[in-house]
Amino acid sequence: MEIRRVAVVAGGASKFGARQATYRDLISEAGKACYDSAPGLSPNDIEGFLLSTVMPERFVFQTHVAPLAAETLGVTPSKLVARVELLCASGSSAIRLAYGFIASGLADVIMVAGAEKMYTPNPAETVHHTLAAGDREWDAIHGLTAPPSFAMVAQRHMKEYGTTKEQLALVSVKNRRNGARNPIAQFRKPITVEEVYASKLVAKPLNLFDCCPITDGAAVIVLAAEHRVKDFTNEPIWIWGTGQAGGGNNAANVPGWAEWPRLRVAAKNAYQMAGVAPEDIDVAEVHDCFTISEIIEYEELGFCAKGEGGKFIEEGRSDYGGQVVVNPGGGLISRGHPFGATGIAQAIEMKQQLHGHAGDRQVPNAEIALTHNLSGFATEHTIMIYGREPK
Amino acid sequence: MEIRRVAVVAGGASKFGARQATYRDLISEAGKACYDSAPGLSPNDIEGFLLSTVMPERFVFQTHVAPLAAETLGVTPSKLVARVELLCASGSSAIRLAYGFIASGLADVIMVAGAEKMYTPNPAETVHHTLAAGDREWDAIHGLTAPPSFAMVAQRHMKEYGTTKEQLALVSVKNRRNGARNPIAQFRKPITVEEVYASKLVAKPLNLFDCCPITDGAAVIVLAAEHRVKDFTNEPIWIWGTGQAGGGNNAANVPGWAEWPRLRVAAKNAYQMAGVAPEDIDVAEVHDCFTISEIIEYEELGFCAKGEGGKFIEEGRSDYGGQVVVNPGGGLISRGHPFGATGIAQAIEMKQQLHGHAGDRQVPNAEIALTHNLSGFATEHTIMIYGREPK
Amino acid sequence: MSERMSEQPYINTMDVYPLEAAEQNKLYKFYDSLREGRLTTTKCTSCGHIPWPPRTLCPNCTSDEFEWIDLPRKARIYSCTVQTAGVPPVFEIPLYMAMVEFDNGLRMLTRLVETTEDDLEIGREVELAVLEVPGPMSRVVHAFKPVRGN
Amino acid sequence: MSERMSEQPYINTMDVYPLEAAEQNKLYKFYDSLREGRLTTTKCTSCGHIPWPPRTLCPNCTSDEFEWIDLPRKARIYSCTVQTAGVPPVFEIPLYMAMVEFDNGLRMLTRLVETTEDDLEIGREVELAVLEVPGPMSRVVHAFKPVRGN
Ligand SMILES: [Zn+2]
Ligand SMILES: [Zn+2]
Repeated sequence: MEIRRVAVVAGGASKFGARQATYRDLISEAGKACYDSAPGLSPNDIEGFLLSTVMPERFVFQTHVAPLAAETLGVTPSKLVARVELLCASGSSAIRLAYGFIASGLADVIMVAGAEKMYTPNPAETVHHTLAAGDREWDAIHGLTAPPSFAMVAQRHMKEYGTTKEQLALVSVKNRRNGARNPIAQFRKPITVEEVYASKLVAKPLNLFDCCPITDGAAVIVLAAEHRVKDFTNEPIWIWGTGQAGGGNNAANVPGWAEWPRLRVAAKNAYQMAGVAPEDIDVAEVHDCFTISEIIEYEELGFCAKGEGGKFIEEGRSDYGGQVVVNPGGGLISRGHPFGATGIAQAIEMKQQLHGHAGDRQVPNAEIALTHNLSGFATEHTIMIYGREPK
Repeated sequence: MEIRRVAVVAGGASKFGARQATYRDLISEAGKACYDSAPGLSPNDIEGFLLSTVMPERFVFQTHVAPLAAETLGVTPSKLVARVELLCASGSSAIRLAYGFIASGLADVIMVAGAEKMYTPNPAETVHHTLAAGDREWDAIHGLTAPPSFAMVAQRHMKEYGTTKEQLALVSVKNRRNGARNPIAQFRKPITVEEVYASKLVAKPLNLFDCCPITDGAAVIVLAAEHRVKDFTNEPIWIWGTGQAGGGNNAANVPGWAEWPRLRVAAKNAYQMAGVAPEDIDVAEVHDCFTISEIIEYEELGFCAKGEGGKFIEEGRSDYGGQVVVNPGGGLISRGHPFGATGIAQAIEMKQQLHGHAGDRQVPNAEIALTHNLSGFATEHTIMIYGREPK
Repeated sequence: MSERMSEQPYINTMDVYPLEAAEQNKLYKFYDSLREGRLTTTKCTSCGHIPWPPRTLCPNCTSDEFEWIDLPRKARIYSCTVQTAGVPPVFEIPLYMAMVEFDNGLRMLTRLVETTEDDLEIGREVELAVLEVPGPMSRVVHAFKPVRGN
Repeated sequence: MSERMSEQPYINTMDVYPLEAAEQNKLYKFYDSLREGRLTTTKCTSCGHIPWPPRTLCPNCTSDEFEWIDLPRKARIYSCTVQTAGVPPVFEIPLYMAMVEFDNGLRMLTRLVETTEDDLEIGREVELAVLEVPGPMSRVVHAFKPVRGN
């Protein structure tokens, strides 16, 4: 069956970081940036509204957040309103659902906002909240949060494939260097491998600079059906393909440790739908929640052979001038990771890259872009493939 | 544009009530009932999975709930996995998003589960959580939860249209009588108008029996594209139309009090898409969170003229033998209202009614059904119209 | 195993009142003004739109520039109720609430204090009251009370 | 205004441990057995599937009938780590965690207790330990500890 073509026609984000701002302040700031990105766009154009967000119920004692965010952004939905959550991949999940809703013909113009306010007065309380992410009854009772989860993944990958601590550190060095050129990034100072080693040990083998930070931030994009695209922009990016696959939430049932088979499924479906191969991707934003993640993602996305992710970063093949520029916006490690906003921020970075608006972090001649967003114990994987031209 | 036809092919719910069960226990119970409802259905058939749920982050200290629920139900999603929230209308919102995703061609078979575990060891803590539903920073600081919100709506409707306290009570009497015949209902004992009056005053003019209870429960359905329907059931119900419209979250900006204009928008869109008029609806499950709500819904859904909702119940026109049987399953007032499960339970009731499986609460010859699910200060309205035959 | 969390004197997760200080909230001036007995909101300097609640983004013209203006101290009840059962544990029964309307048409949900059921009448005139939020931080919350004949 | 919530001795919202009693949890027998020093899970009486964690619905055959079986007391470390910064406030550093694997191939995430960094080795044999959960309810949680030479 023929599917309606859909494009991202506008996008903007708040500054990411430890912000002196409320949840709603962040949404307002990102909304402003989104409206400013497409001068023809007004709140009245928006028919549907999805909000991607994870834990406002705990972080800011607020639920029913989609109507609140729509109201904040001046939007009165007439065709769709809901909040979407898939932990760290909430943003990409919301984009996919909006895409499906437009592709089906049920709406033409949908705004997708993502937001998370993670800093609370007591940092320990924020960390405590993250226990809710794993299987609370069977995993979180042991204290399991993200850093030890991915530390154990790293242990297995190092054992099975000889990945080194230096290779992990190089991911952080690259992404911090890229983020230094991204105005919205939380961290804007390049670092060295030695500084990664010197940063606090969090969970062996991961040091603090192997980990993405806690972040406040919001990001907003607008998707439109093909016949509406020109009303808003001359610089859309088109959804060519998407894939998503899940493997559960309990750590014991994770399908793979050094291998991430569910990422392979999601990638295969996305590539097939887009009619492209891994080597066609010019630029990618992938989910570097921890340095080990990006290395495994090189492999499972097919950018290199299985087990050669460490070598891939070492040889500069994910850097400018390499095979595919990965995380030019700084990734989660440098831009920061406000859970619900990350997938949306990835899309915005791709829109800027495909239209030459990425300033001194511009990837030359980028035409095809991929975003990868994961959640849980690396069990759920969500992929979007965008093209500068309609397909 | 031609839209793919989609049907509900399976559905089952847990017992609703104050349950000696965890969040996951409830989901398991509803999943069992859903699988049992369609003997050809196995977990391996499910490509996509949406979970509708509101506050597991507070009620059970758990987020990333969609993968957890999928895993609990034996489902390994290969095409879609996410959680959907729109407070009390989360269930219908998830059904709509799944519908769009299938209609677009992105997936063929999606399970939509809804769940809420609301009882906590300290009942005051559960009530405290509900402060998160309104605009926390500007409304909840005054103590605003649902009962006083709808009490103020009732005050306006009584003032403007002369609606009486007895008319309110009659809604509860009807729905308790219906729920008494529903095996999953939380309350299974009919009550009288006098008992409504004698129940504790909650927020003038609403007594306890004018309000839906706090409820634990889960419900699960499966949606399938037309070419897959026969693989699962000979008794599908078909989505003929749907509408959703929102009006924000802050109480001050509610578009209407005695009037609910956003419900009118959602209803108009749904009727138009389905090609039916209010008088074509044989049976409906509508959002009777409070008795006043059902009365206003009669009016805004077009079952009667504006202001005549009180008379509509008084004359028995929403009861068996009347114009349209409203809430044969007992509604929220009798079946109970586990936030995320309610919209799904409404769909299940409609499936049973349209295929003659509703036992001694069966509406004779029901062919066209409507569900209405609201959220917030009656600001967001979500409507589904189902037919026994494909349209 | 320790249980430090339950020894915390302040638990943000359980706190219904917002953080009001400049380092937490771009609308901190609302609370600063309220502390001085003034009820304020934002006015868009681009299109003049006056919203409630105050906003950092204009829903009308998407400008993010605004000034603070004072709202009238008096309003009238548009609808009201008293909750006598099932109130959240940080509040007490009877809990009086109203939607009030200002002369300029703006509406606002509010608690009613220094009141009785006799005052609960649509059209009744009420005036601003400022309450202290109990707890470790110095915070305020607005409310209204019936205007009494002097 | 009162602040009763913060005086509550027990706040479920902040409690990472599940409610374990029969009136709260269909899997209460897991905790009853654990209290007796036995680590158990469910076995589907219809298809024989043995899952971890225990379940009230079989993901394999969708049956909801099951019996309880004992798991081995010993397992081997499949992967492990020690967290030395950023642990949640109800836990203490160093926090040792491992994925352990039983002879039957079943895996389980667990805390490691009575251990040091020297024990953190893939393949290391560990055995069941049962910990009390502090707080007002009598609750238990499972953990593992390294098997020491006797
Ligand atoms: Zn303006
Ligand atoms: Zn089985």
